[in-house]
Amino acid sequence: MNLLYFAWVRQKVGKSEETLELPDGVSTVRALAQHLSMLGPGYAEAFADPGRLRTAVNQEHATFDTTIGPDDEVAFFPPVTGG
Amino acid sequence: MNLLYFAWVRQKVGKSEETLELPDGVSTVRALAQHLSMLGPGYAEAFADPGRLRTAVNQEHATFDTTIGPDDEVAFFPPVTGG
Amino acid sequence: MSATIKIQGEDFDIAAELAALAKGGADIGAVATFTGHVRADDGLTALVLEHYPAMTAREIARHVAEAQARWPLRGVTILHRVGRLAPGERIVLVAVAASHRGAAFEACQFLMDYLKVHAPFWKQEERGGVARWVEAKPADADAAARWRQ
Amino acid sequence: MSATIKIQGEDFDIAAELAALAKGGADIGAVATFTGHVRADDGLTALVLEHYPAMTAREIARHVAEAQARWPLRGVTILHRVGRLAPGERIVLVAVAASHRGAAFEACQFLMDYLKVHAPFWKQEERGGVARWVEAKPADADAAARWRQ
Repeated sequence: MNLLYFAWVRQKVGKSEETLELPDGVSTVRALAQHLSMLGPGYAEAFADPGRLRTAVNQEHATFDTTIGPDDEVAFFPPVTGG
Repeated sequence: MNLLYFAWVRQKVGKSEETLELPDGVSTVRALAQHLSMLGPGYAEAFADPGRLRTAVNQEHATFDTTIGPDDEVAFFPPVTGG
Repeated sequence: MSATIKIQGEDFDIAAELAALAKGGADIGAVATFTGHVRADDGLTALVLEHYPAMTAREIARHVAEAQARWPLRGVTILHRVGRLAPGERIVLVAVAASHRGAAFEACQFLMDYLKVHAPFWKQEERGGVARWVEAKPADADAAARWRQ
Repeated sequence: MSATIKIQGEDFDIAAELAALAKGGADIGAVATFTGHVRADDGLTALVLEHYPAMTAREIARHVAEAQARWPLRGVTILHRVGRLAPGERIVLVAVAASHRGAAFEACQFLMDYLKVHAPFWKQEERGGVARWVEAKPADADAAARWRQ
């Protein structure tokens, strides 16, 4: 699957994009975020407080309960501040 | 006093502006309109239905009850339609 | 706060007007504008606008002052055309600058609603050789009245 | 209805955008626009905007479709800049054309309110050498929520 990070999530993770094999037992955005939080100190910091994060699955706003599959594009970012 | 007419009031009266001595006994816009309505067929038509008319005294919106004096500028017109 | 009020026959340069308005200060974050255009309703061939020059600018300035008292504004530009206009031409521009968008949007609507029912302009529609004075719309009076609630 | 959505680094020509929008038909009587500008709040020296390109245009198109379903619109133009902007520069343009002003004003506000809380843009403020991510404002969430009532 394709992962994207924006704003301070991108800065903490240290990259804007990466590809990942969907880990065993991961079928929701929440489980994916928990998995990512264990990949290193930058990830741990970025995913420490899921309440501060928003997500999109396949370029549409989603929630941490949204189901994901191996071919999905999942993005993590703080609440948007455009306009 | 100075009188001004706009839109169809101007067309019916046949002029856009005129000066007039304040007639004896006229102290309100309503009395002035009644006086004007007797000055000829164009005036009669223009002032036939005061409910269709609006007025301004000295360049400010006024009512037919507004008191007027000999040096005032009084305008008669239909409801405005700008913008 | 800067206020620019112009009544003119010729068309206006909206980019130049907005650039002048935006010069009003570093704390301008929001500019709301409205432009009215002549619609080609039912075969309309021209719109002819007359006004009461001695009263128009005063009346509009009064509305601008009221808007300024109600919202924290950084600048207002109001331009209204008079004379003969063809379908598609612009009639009016109301532009309001503020720090935040709520004030800019509300004041812009307020000013348009007030112009419609208070500013001394009158429109005549021409269709071929036939001229007809536009009647005031009750909906416009209602739109202006809601600001009094 | 025409819809123009552009995400770009460079500034935009508002007069050209409005002229293109007004070509949308003879029954356009009202164009409401909003432009957002970079405020020089507290010594801000630059605003840096990033976005999620694959999602941005889709998300904005979805909002335009919703606005079109709610109001009788004749055209919408949305332009959003990304990259580094200096104080005073324009960030965003939302322009809505309709036959009547009520629809144009409401749809323009709706689109701005929705952009603010749904479009995937993020702002970083720079003051001298210090950068800080802008936090989402609860007031913006409230402004968007009122369209659901």
